[in-house]
Amino acid sequence: MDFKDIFFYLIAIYILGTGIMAVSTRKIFRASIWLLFSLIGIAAFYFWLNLEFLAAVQVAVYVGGIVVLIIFSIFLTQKTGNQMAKTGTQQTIFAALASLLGFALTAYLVYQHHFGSNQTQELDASIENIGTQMLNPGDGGFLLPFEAVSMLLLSALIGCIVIAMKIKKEETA
Amino acid sequence: MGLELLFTLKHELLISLSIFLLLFIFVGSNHTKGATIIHIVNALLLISVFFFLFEPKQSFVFNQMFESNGLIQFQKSILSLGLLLISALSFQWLKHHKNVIEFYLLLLSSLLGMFFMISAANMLFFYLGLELATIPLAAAANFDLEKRKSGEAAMKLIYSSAFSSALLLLGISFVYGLTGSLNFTEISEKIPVNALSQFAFILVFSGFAFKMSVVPFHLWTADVYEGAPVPVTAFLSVVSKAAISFVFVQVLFKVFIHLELSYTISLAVVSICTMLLGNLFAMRQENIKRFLAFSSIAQVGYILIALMGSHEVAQSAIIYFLLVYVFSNLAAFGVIGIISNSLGKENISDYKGFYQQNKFLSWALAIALFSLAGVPPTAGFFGKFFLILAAASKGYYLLIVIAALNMIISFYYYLRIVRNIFMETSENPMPQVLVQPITKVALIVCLIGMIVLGLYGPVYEYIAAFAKPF
Amino acid sequence: MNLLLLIIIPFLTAVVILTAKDFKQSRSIALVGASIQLVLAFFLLNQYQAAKALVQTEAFVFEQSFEWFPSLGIQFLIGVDGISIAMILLTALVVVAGILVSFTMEELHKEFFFLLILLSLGAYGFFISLDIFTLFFFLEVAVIPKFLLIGIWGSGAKQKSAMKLALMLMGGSALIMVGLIGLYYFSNETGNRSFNMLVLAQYPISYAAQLVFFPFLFAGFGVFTALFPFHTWVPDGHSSAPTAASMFLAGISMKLGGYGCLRVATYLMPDAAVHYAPIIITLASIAIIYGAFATLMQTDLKYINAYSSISHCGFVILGIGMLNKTAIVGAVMQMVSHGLMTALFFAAIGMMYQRTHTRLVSQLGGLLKVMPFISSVFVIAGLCSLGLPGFSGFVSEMTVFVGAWQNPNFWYRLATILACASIVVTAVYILRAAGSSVMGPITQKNFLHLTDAQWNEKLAAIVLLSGIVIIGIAPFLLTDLLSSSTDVLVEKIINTF
Amino acid sequence: MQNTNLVLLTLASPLLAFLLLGIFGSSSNWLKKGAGIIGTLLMAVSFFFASQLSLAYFLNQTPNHTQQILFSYTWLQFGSGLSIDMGALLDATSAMMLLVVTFISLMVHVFSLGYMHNDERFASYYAYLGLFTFSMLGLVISANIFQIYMFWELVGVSSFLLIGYYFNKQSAVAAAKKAFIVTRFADLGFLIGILTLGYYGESFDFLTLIGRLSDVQSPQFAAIGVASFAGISALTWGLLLVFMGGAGKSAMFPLHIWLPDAMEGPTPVSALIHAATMVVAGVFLVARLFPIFAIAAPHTLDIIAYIGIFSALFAALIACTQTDIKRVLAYSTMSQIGFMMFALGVSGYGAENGAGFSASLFHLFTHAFFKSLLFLGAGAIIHYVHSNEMEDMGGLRKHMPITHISFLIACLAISGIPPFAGFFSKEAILHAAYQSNPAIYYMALFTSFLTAFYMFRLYFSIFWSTQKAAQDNAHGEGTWSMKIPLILLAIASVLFGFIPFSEYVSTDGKPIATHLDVLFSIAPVTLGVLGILLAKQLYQKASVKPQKIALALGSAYGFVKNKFYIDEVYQYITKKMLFAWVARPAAWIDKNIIDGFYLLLAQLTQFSSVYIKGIQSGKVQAYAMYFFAGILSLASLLFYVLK
Amino acid sequence: MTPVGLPHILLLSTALFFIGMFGFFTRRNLITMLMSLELMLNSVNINFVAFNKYLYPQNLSGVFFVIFIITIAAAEAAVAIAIIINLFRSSDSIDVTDAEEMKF
Repeated sequence: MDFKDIFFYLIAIYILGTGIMAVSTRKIFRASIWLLFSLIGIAAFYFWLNLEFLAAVQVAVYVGGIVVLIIFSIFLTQKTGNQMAKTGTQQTIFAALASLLGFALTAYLVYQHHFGSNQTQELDASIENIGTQMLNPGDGGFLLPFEAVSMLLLSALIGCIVIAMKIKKEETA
Repeated sequence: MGLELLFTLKHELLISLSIFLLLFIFVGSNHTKGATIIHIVNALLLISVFFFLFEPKQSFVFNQMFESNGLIQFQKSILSLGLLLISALSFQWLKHHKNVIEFYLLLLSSLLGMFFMISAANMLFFYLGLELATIPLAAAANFDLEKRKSGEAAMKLIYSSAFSSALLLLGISFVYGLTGSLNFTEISEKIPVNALSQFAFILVFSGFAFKMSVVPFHLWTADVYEGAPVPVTAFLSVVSKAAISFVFVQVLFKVFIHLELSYTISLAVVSICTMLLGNLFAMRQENIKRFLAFSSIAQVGYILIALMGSHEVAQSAIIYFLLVYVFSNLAAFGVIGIISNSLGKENISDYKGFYQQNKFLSWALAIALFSLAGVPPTAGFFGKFFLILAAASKGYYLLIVIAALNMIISFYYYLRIVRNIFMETSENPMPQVLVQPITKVALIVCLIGMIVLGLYGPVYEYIAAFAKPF
Repeated sequence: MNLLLLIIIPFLTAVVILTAKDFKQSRSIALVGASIQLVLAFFLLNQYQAAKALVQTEAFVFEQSFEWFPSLGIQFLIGVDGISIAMILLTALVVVAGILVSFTMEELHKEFFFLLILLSLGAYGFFISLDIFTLFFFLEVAVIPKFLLIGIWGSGAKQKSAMKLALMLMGGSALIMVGLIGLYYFSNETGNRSFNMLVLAQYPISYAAQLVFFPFLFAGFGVFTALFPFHTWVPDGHSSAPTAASMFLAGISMKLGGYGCLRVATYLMPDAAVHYAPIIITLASIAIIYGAFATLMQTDLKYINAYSSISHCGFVILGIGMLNKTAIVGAVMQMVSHGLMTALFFAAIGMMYQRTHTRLVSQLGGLLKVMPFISSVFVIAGLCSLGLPGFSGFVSEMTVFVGAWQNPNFWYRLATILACASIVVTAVYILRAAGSSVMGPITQKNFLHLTDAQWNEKLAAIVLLSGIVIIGIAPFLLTDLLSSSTDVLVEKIINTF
Repeated sequence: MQNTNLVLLTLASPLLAFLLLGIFGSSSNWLKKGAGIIGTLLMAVSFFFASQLSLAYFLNQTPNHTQQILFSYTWLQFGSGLSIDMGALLDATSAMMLLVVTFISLMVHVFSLGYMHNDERFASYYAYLGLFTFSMLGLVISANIFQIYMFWELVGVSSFLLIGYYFNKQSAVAAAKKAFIVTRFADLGFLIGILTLGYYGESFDFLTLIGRLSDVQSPQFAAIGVASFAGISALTWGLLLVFMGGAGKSAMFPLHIWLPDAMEGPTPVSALIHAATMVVAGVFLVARLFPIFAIAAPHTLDIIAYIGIFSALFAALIACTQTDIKRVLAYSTMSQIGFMMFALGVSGYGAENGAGFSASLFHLFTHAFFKSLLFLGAGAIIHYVHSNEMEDMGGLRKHMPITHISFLIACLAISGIPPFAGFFSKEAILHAAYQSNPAIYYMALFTSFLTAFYMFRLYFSIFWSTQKAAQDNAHGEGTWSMKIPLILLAIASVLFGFIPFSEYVSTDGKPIATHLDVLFSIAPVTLGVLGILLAKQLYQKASVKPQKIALALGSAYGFVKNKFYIDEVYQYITKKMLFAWVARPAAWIDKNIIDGFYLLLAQLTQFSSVYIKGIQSGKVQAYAMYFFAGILSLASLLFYVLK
Repeated sequence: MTPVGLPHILLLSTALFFIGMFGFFTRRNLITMLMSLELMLNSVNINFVAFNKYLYPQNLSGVFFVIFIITIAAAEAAVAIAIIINLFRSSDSIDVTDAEEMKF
């Protein structure tokens, strides 16, 4: 067991711990902060895997984008200190049962499956490489998905605007 | 290369062009009338419908991600036709909607997503197409901004679909883990048959099943259909469903071909559930949109049993069925949309004595329902018969019997509406509704489609010709 | 002769009806169309006999084939033999009569005639189809018009009846569909798949497969022809329907089932037919005797006729189940005869109902005095129903009986005796009905002012009556037509014995 | 060929009358008026041809009367070599029947001219008569057992129409229905008998059938003898069932119940159908198939004989107690047919053995005349007093002299008093019975005593006794059209006994010498006279003696007067058993169980549809849970199946 | 204890996935449900990256997939939040149990 392993375990515990907090705390604002921590933990995990670019994207998009969006919406819809309504016991039990069963099944399947390993080659996840491939129309290129996702973002943008427009109107009115 | 690529991507390019046209020319200008925009989009869509006539040869472009061939082009044309018809049928609603451009932008994006999805030969690209097809729709479902139900529908759609995407992604990640590839052909070659691969398959399957509204992944369907504006419901129920079914056929028959036993078992179970639950729920619906939601769930059940048959027959039968389904379901939604829009009535009981004042609409709705029920001479009959014929090709006769029994139940509820329209008399039946000329034309096109597709054999033969290379 | 005309003319008629301006126009168009069709049917008979005389062939004539869905082996294949021609003639007669009795209609006349013609189109198409897919197609084409005709223009609990009828018939269709698909896949397993009846007959499916799929097909068609215990749509459906629709239903539509049982189920799966014959016969004799007894308890004239139809159609099934030439010829004759007779019956009941506004036996009485023509027609229809010589009912029933008696098996004999016994019960209910509604003292004062039949109603009755009487007096006309065609059917069955 | 045309013409003229009057009678006014004349003329034509044919047959073809097929046309070809042929079989029996039927029918036509002339449905009446005559003629010339069945049914329906002629009268309709249904029930047996005989005999043709089944050597005979059901051979079954048909039409016990009720029809109709012609069809039928009965299955003849004599006695007993004159006559008809029937039953085949056969048909022949005379007389009386009840009559001999005389002649004839026709035929019957079965003979003797008694009870009550009120003298005895038939028939009743009948009609066509054994005749004639005297004693003057006797007999009298409660038994069987235990449950089952089953299916579907609605709870999270549960269960299914 | 490898990472991602799922099943607030969804997507991302890194390092498919998932997640979240806000506007609640109007 070397440092790397210990780091992994630490990161893992961190991710899971904050994740559990994020889904269980009854204060919504705190939940969002726990989520933030958890996402940062995942970014850290990417660092651990030497995928710096991915870690950066994770931080930029999730931490900088999504969580901020979430916090904004919390501000818009909620008083921060409020505790959230409690879930029914029955629902909790079923949810827990389903999740546990699912976890058990998946974990078992993953565990019993013997993935081969290919350590001969190192993953080349340099920003340069990613950039070239991203805009390459030919073999190994991801130009088309890149274009597609731009359309997706565009339409999401339009959708958000249309839905939000009404609010603006209400405010003015 | 260049011209050929243009040809390969002609549907996508045209739709993107439309999107940009709308985005850059019209969004800013406030003077443009809704009607003009609608006509322009319709014209573009009409062109897209006929694109399939210029079919390119089989080609893979963009890192083997994008596939194109005659069948795919044809499917894209069907989807374009679907949107075109929806657009024409909901002319009235669109004309008066202040966000008509945005509406088109969303639906066109969604259509583009479907084109990507159909053409996808790669899991990543497929996933992107799927999301591009879904996310704008969720936004579009919320287009009746002042209606609470619309919001609820949009919420249910986006949450359910996000949840299902998460599971689909988990599945894809396992597939990736098992094969090391995202390319469909490579996956199909490399995928092993073991517990994990089956689990991964089921996860992917559930993603498709969700979009196709297969029981028990269907629960969002009715609520969303009910709450969303009629054109969106129509789009969801017809175009979206057709698109995902097209892909599903390819994915099952090409990617997971080695898991045939698994998928056959899964299909057998879910198809029975789908037909049964869809029909049982449809029986007791009061809201006509909700009713159509369940009835379309039941229809999916028949598609599923066809999937279990031998590939050539199944593929052509399903595509044919979906083509017919586009016409029949859209005609039904068209009439419902007109009524919902001009009178605000969406309940089956509101249709009592409908025939007294609205003869054309009544016949259109009735014929659409007959086609959905599978009664000759409408094409629905042929569609259903071929599906069942396909299912029997591998000898699943028990399923056929179950399907046949389900058809009787489905017959009951379709006739229930016909009964309300023609036989019930009402003290105050719906007043005569003005039908826009373009809407009327679209309805007539649907009616002609419903009648002619079956009686005119070459349509099916055209589709069947694609299936030969399997 | 081009058989397509038989489909095209009703189609054109239906289309032209939609352009009619008022009731008079639509009914005249319908009448003209139906009359042309009647003329055509006789012309077809003539041509058929000429063709037969020319070539001594037992096969179908005037065959025409169009590719429909070649990749699935589905053709649009039409052709006729003696049996189909008999059924076509029946249809043509009933259609003309049905339109003739529908000369008063308050609303939605275009739709009414349109649907009637559509229904007849389905029947014509059914009878000329030689491809079982086409046949099935036309069979189902005829279902929806029935539903609408009953539900819109019917009386009483019309919606419920219409629904029940449609659902049960669709149930039958669903069964038929399973059977057809079984035939499709199990016949000629190495060669090209086909729904072509002639090909299917050439390559019979394996015995095991026959045993599985025969019940589907037979029961499916049985639903249409009111095979016990799938008959419950008949009473409600027939009695709720408007007069013309009742006539079509009982006169034509129920025959589709009998024809299908014979042409499709028995012809294509003779081994299974032999195997299941005892069951078929048992069900048929139950239907016959049970239907007859159930009729005794009915109080509504239409119900009486509907239940008696169950009983009479039992003879068709019985004849088919006996699997010998005489009985099968008898079954077909019974189809024709029952078609004409029951249509006449319904026509008479309709005319009476239109005037008296009641169909209850207990409320009617003495009508013979005020409307002698209608009442006589009613009595004659009744007499035909109870198998009086000189009318078609007698010859067809006797042919069935003689055929049925050819099998010395005790069980068959018992079934035949039960079937024979029904003619007594038939006499009882017919006479009860006639005795209290047409005869007896006049029960209501206002009956005295009622008028007798109009020219159109008289013509309708005469059209049907002439059919009944001609067959009754000269049955050889019909048997000559049927004989050689049944030989083909029976040959297959005999080969399997 | 000549004969063929004659037969066809004989049949065609009444048919023409039927079609003409039936179709156009109600619309054309002059047809309505002239219906009687037209019908009668056509009937006369028919009679003319028939008599030509028969007389030619009898007079030319002595001594051996062969059976000739005049023509035969395949009418309905069945698959297995069987066919219904329309043909005409001319032999002594049918020639005799042709004569009888046309003659009586003509008389009735003529009589009806007066009797029915005020009726508003005059044309229909004659149309029906035409139909009946046509059917009856068709019946007697039938060359094929199926053909006879067809005409048999037609006869039945024309009988129905004529009984129910006064269709506004509830009782007439009821009687018509009863007659039709009871005979129909009997015909069921007939039909099955035909099927059985036809199946084994491989033909429906009379001559072929008789040839095969009465030939012990033929393969068909072997087959039908071997085949059996319930220990009785198919031949016996077939013959008995055919006889059942005959018994129904001929009102043999226990299928006789329709006959008395049938008197609801117009009286001339009763004379024609229910006295002279249709009711003897059963006798005719047995006679037609007689060789088979006699040669192949003589034991069936015993059954016929016993049924015959029992019916004769039974009916005679009832007749003594009835007060409605037509009913008395009806029972007497039944009794007389019983005579004919047992005469057939005691007969053998060939030469002298076949004396019973000849006697039976002889009685049929004479009975036709005197019984129709009785009925027409009764018709005249009813026409005069407007009542059927004996109590309303009395002392009519002065008012209706012709009727009186003719009626008396008929009564004497039926009582077997020489030299009237009945004497000869009855004598022959008794003789045949005496020779073959003394038990039957004694019973027959007693019956003939009863016959004389009740006939004269009738006679005295009507024509003597004391005059009752309510007699309408306005229109006198009736028109000449009513009187002439009476006279003609009376003449026939006197003279026709002298015909040497058995020389013309016998089992094998060879003439048998008629012989009159005076010594043998003493007993029956004496008994007849005794009966008459007894009746005279009791009924010539109105007195209380009959009531006293009735009282003395007590419940036995009531029992007989109520016709042994046979009607009630039938009522019980039909209403209480068939209706209550078969028809009602059938209808109930249909509505509740079979239809209910489908309803239950529908409701189950409906119910399950409501039951599962909770799945669609509207909760997104629940949806997701179902979603995931679906995945889990599919996965576990796959793992389970694939392991 | 074996050195950290693919199975451990997969276990982590699986655990995270089902934590997210548990959250999705139980949270009543729509925003927190969205957060749970994000957790699930992230766990899938871990899967892709791990497979790519440990098993198939010859190309970058997994990493690209992750990048696109992150993008899509953002878009999805944006639309979802817009919808939530719209819902909040019309019913003044973002509790999921208040959005159960349409059922059965």
